[in-house]
Amino acid sequence: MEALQQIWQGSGLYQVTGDQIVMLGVCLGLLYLGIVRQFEPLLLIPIGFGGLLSNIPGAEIATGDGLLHLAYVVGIETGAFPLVIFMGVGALTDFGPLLANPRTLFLGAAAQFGIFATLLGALGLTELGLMNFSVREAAAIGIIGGADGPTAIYVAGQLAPDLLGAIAVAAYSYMALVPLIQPPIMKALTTEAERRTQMVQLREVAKAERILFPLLLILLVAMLLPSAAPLIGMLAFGNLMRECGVVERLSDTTQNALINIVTIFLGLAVGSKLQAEEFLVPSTLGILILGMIAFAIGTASGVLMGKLLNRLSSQPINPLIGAAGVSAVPMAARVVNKVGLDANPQNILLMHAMGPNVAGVIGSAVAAGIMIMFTS
Amino acid sequence: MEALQQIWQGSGLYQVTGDQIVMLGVCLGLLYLGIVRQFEPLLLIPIGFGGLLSNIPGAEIATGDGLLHLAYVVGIETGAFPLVIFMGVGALTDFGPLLANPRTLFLGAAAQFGIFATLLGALGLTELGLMNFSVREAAAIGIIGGADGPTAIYVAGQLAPDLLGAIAVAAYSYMALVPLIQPPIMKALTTEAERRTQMVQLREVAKAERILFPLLLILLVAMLLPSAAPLIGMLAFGNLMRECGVVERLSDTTQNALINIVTIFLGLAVGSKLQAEEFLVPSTLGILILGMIAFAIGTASGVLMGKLLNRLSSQPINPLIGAAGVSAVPMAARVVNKVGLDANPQNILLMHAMGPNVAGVIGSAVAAGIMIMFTS
Amino acid sequence: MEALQQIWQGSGLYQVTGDQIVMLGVCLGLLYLGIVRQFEPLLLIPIGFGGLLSNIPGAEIATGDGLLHLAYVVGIETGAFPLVIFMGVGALTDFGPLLANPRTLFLGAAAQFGIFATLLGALGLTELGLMNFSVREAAAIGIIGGADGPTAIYVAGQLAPDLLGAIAVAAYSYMALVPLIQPPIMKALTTEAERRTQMVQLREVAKAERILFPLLLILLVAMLLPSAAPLIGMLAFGNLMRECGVVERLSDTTQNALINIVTIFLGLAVGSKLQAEEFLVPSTLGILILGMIAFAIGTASGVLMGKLLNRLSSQPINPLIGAAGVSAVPMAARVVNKVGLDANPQNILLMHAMGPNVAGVIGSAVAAGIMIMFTS
Amino acid sequence: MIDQGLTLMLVGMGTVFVFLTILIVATSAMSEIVRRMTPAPIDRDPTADEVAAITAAIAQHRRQRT
Amino acid sequence: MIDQGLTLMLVGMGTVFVFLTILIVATSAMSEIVRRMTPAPIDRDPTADEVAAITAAIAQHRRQRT
Amino acid sequence: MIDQGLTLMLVGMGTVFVFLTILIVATSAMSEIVRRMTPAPIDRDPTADEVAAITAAIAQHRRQRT
Ligand code: NA
Ligand code: NA
Ligand code: NA
Repeated sequence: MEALQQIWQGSGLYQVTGDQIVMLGVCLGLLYLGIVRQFEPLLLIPIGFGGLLSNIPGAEIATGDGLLHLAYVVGIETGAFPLVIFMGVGALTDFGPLLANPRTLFLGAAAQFGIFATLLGALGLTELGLMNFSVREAAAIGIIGGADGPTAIYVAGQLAPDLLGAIAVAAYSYMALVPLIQPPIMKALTTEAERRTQMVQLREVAKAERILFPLLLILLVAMLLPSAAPLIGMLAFGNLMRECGVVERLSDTTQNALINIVTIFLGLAVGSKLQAEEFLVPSTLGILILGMIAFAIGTASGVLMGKLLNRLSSQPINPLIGAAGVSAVPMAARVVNKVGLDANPQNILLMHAMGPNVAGVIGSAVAAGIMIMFTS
Repeated sequence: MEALQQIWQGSGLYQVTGDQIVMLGVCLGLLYLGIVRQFEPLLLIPIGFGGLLSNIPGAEIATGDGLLHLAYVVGIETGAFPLVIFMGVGALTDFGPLLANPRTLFLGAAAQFGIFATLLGALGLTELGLMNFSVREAAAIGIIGGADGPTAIYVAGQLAPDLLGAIAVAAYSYMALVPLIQPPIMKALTTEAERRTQMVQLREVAKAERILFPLLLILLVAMLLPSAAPLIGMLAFGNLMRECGVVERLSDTTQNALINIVTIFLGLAVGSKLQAEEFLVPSTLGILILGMIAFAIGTASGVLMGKLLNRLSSQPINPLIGAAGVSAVPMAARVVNKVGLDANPQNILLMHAMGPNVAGVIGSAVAAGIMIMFTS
Repeated sequence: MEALQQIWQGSGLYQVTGDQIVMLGVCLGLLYLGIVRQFEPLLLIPIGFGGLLSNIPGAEIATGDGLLHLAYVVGIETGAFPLVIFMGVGALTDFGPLLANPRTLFLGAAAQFGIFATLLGALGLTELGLMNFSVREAAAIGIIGGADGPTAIYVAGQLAPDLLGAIAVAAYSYMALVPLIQPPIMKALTTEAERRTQMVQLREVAKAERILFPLLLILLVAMLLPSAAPLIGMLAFGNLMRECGVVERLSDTTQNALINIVTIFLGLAVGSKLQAEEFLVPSTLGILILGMIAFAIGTASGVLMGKLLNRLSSQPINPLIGAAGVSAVPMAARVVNKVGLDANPQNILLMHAMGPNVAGVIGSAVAAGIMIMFTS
Repeated sequence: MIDQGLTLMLVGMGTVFVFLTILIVATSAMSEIVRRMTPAPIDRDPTADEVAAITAAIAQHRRQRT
Repeated sequence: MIDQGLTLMLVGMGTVFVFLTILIVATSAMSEIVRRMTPAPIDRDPTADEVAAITAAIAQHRRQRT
Repeated sequence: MIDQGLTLMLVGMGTVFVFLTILIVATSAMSEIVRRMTPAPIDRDPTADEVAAITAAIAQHRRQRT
């Protein structure tokens, strides 16, 4: 009888709290979004399942010696997982379109306005007494507007580990929601004629340019903004392995086995931050709302900068490609392409949008460096 | 001269103990079984070689800062390696046959009787003064009867790290010996007519069933037996990645690079527990004998449950498939198929035996959860 | 204004030291050698880029919690990375030519004279007051003459971590420079007639010999020189996985994903030792010069032993293959082949040179074991 | 200690059976629901009968055209 | 705190723009240098015009031979 | 210290040579044993001579049949 009682008291049915039930539902929702709606499945499935495991009452998978907590300590507290993912992103990124048209870096710069506006918004909510975010936390929340998962996780791990779960979920969810969030904003800010603008074909980029670009990038960061060096450095290293042409085996492994392994454990480790007691707090709601606003503002600033560039430039620039400046690679570029095609069936913007798209990755890593420098 | 003396005193010839020579022989024997007899080579070769390295006098590879000891501390003490392997097993497992005929879960349940009978046997030997096992140790020994390597290593790492070497060696050796151990028991407990029984073809299983099953499994574990959640959770996660169809790159890496890397280091780390002073103790002999008994009892219970199900069921069930309930995937299912073919050349039982086979994996993980809950 | 000042004081331009600028140049030079000249690109590119990151003023990537410092602590201080690389080397090495002609092991032995002569040279420079190397440091420097990257890094990590950066850079640079360093020495020490010597075709090697060789090797090390067991053990384990034919999936992963992942992080971690304050010291210059001498002496001893063997042997031995005894696999064997072809266009020495080439790997691991035993 | 072992055996086997029985019930229910919600499986291979029927239909269609 | 946020926003966006502007200038300069040093790109695909020209030349050559 | 270096050099090179000599002996013995126990290597390619002989035999066989 005592043994049966022990089983009963050890069971989830006995121990579970209402909050945990809510979180199990939320995690099943993330899995639904990943599997059925195919929203960023590579991250939402590990995060969702990790969250499921973390809310099993009494299992202690996400605390103490549990595997997910170990993954968090080893990979996220140290910053290693997001940095390795960034190396993989570098190995997977073709900077060719950016090199063919470097001015698109302005679009990647403008779209970072979402980051800083959201930082301000988070501090404003605190001033109004609605939320209670420190400057470090506000900075980490703002980075959601960078639309770049590993950057957001890296910054949150450094500046606001308590908010990491909500920030990561917001970042990946909104990146997945780009096809829903961006088009209305893009259409509201452009005229039909602007959306119809066709752009001249991109020039070819020499192999030497591709090899020198990551070196140039890291040297500039070294001289001007060393606090962005870890993120930009790993991105540049991955890209150099890709482009230099003499270490294909390292580049292949980085693009496949290595990034996949780290993605799995990064996702599970992020999931360990979805425990009910940490996640079901008012600030999570604030983060989700602020993150959405960050995305919207970033998109708008990108498009407006696109309009400005179009006026100033001798060659036509379709302002839609500014929306790709938030990053969310390659989803945002595809959305731009689709909205452009809707206005003009001859208008293939995909490659033109890849320039601001990868510029957005650099832009938000630079913004992350600024945040880290000023708040730590 | 002093230098020559130092070389001589540092040499293995000078330092080696008789026990180490015995263990070098045992490890060469494990390598022989793995390479020449092809008994579970993926594990016995790393374990055997790891044991070889661990018994080199004075090399300190399996102690202190030695690589094998580090692998043990990082991967087995934490439980990480067996859990990651279980994720890989999940990604490699097709639960289709189980879903087509869920009643075969009863066979996977019955075969776990070997586990608990052996636990009792270990405690009995202690009572008789022949051995000296604690309840935790007896539980870890019993799990050998689960015929599931990572489960046995996980439980031993948690409950009885001192016995881990012997338990792992016993588990993998007996899993390899399934083609020798099981057929006589299967034949003794069944009639020729029973063995000839043909089963109706399994129905097709929808993709949605495959995707929902791992989620159902982990939610039931969460509600009923959270102590089994780490093992079952990783199994379910691996299987969800396999079946959901939207994260092929993660699933591929889990099934290949990741499980292979972890298998190598798991094997070497287990090998570090084959050091003479730890392995050449009376309890090892007890473990080897008890493990063999556990296997035999598990096989017998599975077959007897098969006979019972056959009586109770409207559709014919070949009782041989009960023997696959011990797990030892996929060896036990192949043995069932072979014994079935011997009795009736038209009798293809392989897919029917895969159901209880994977049920046995779940069953022993559940039993492991019970052991951990009651003894820690 | 204060914020702008903070940015300026945090910038690289403000913080950079002259030494760091020199080191950034040195690292760009290593990248140039790797990418454009294709000198050992698999190592020089990660090392060079790691060095770049480590000399970014204020970025702290190679210190404290920085990723490169973590990689160093986890992988090099423990010895794990070079040992895993050695396992990969074992899985990639074909010992067939060595088994077909075991006497070539003498060539691999002779070429290690470079190691010990350099050790003596380093101590001599210290005696003369020109340098200040301890015996442990001198031993680590000598190992550069082994022409084997992971062995040099392993020994330096154990005996002289402060010199690791310079030793690794010297080892890989000179391995890359083999086509320039070796031919003049080879030609100076041999007559035209000797270089023209053709050798009889190698016999076929049975599968059983290939499987037994790594076991024989580790057992001999266990009995005679246990301090070489970590290095030789991992080499033998990798080779056993390769040759046994029953664990292809482990062997494939070891030869690809695993060795590639570890190579990347080994390189970055070595790069963390290229920080200006550690690298730009007089001893680095001493190490670079001594390393070059070690290579030259090793090459010369190998060739001279080749001449001796040719005299003593009934079958002709081209003394050029002695130069391959330094290891630097497979570059040195290719150089031998080329110099042989220059003297006699019918003279294909490649396979004959592979014997001493892999013998050199064993020889320098044995020498490493001796160094570690006598100095720690 | 034997007592503890006996208890563990009884409770353990009981729990294993109860858990797996519930899993059987839940799995069967889940499968039933899935099958009701997706009436016609669309991605299965045609059966031998269906192949025969389709072949015959095509053959007849061709005959009629010529 | 709002003040700190405003400063951070101004300085932050300013730094992002300044940095990326410098990157544009540096990248353009680098590309220009690379293109001057490697006058004729040799591994590009032929353009449609060139394909047409080559095809025509081959056709004429064949006609002359026959 | 030079003394220590000299000792290390002598003992070191000596050990390397002794170890590798023993390895040569052991390897040769192992190979000899393996080759005695497996008299006919079965999976090697036929030599040129053997190919010639087999070809001739087949040709003759065909001639005889016709
Ligand atoms: Na961005
Ligand atoms: Na089992
Ligand atoms: Na060597």
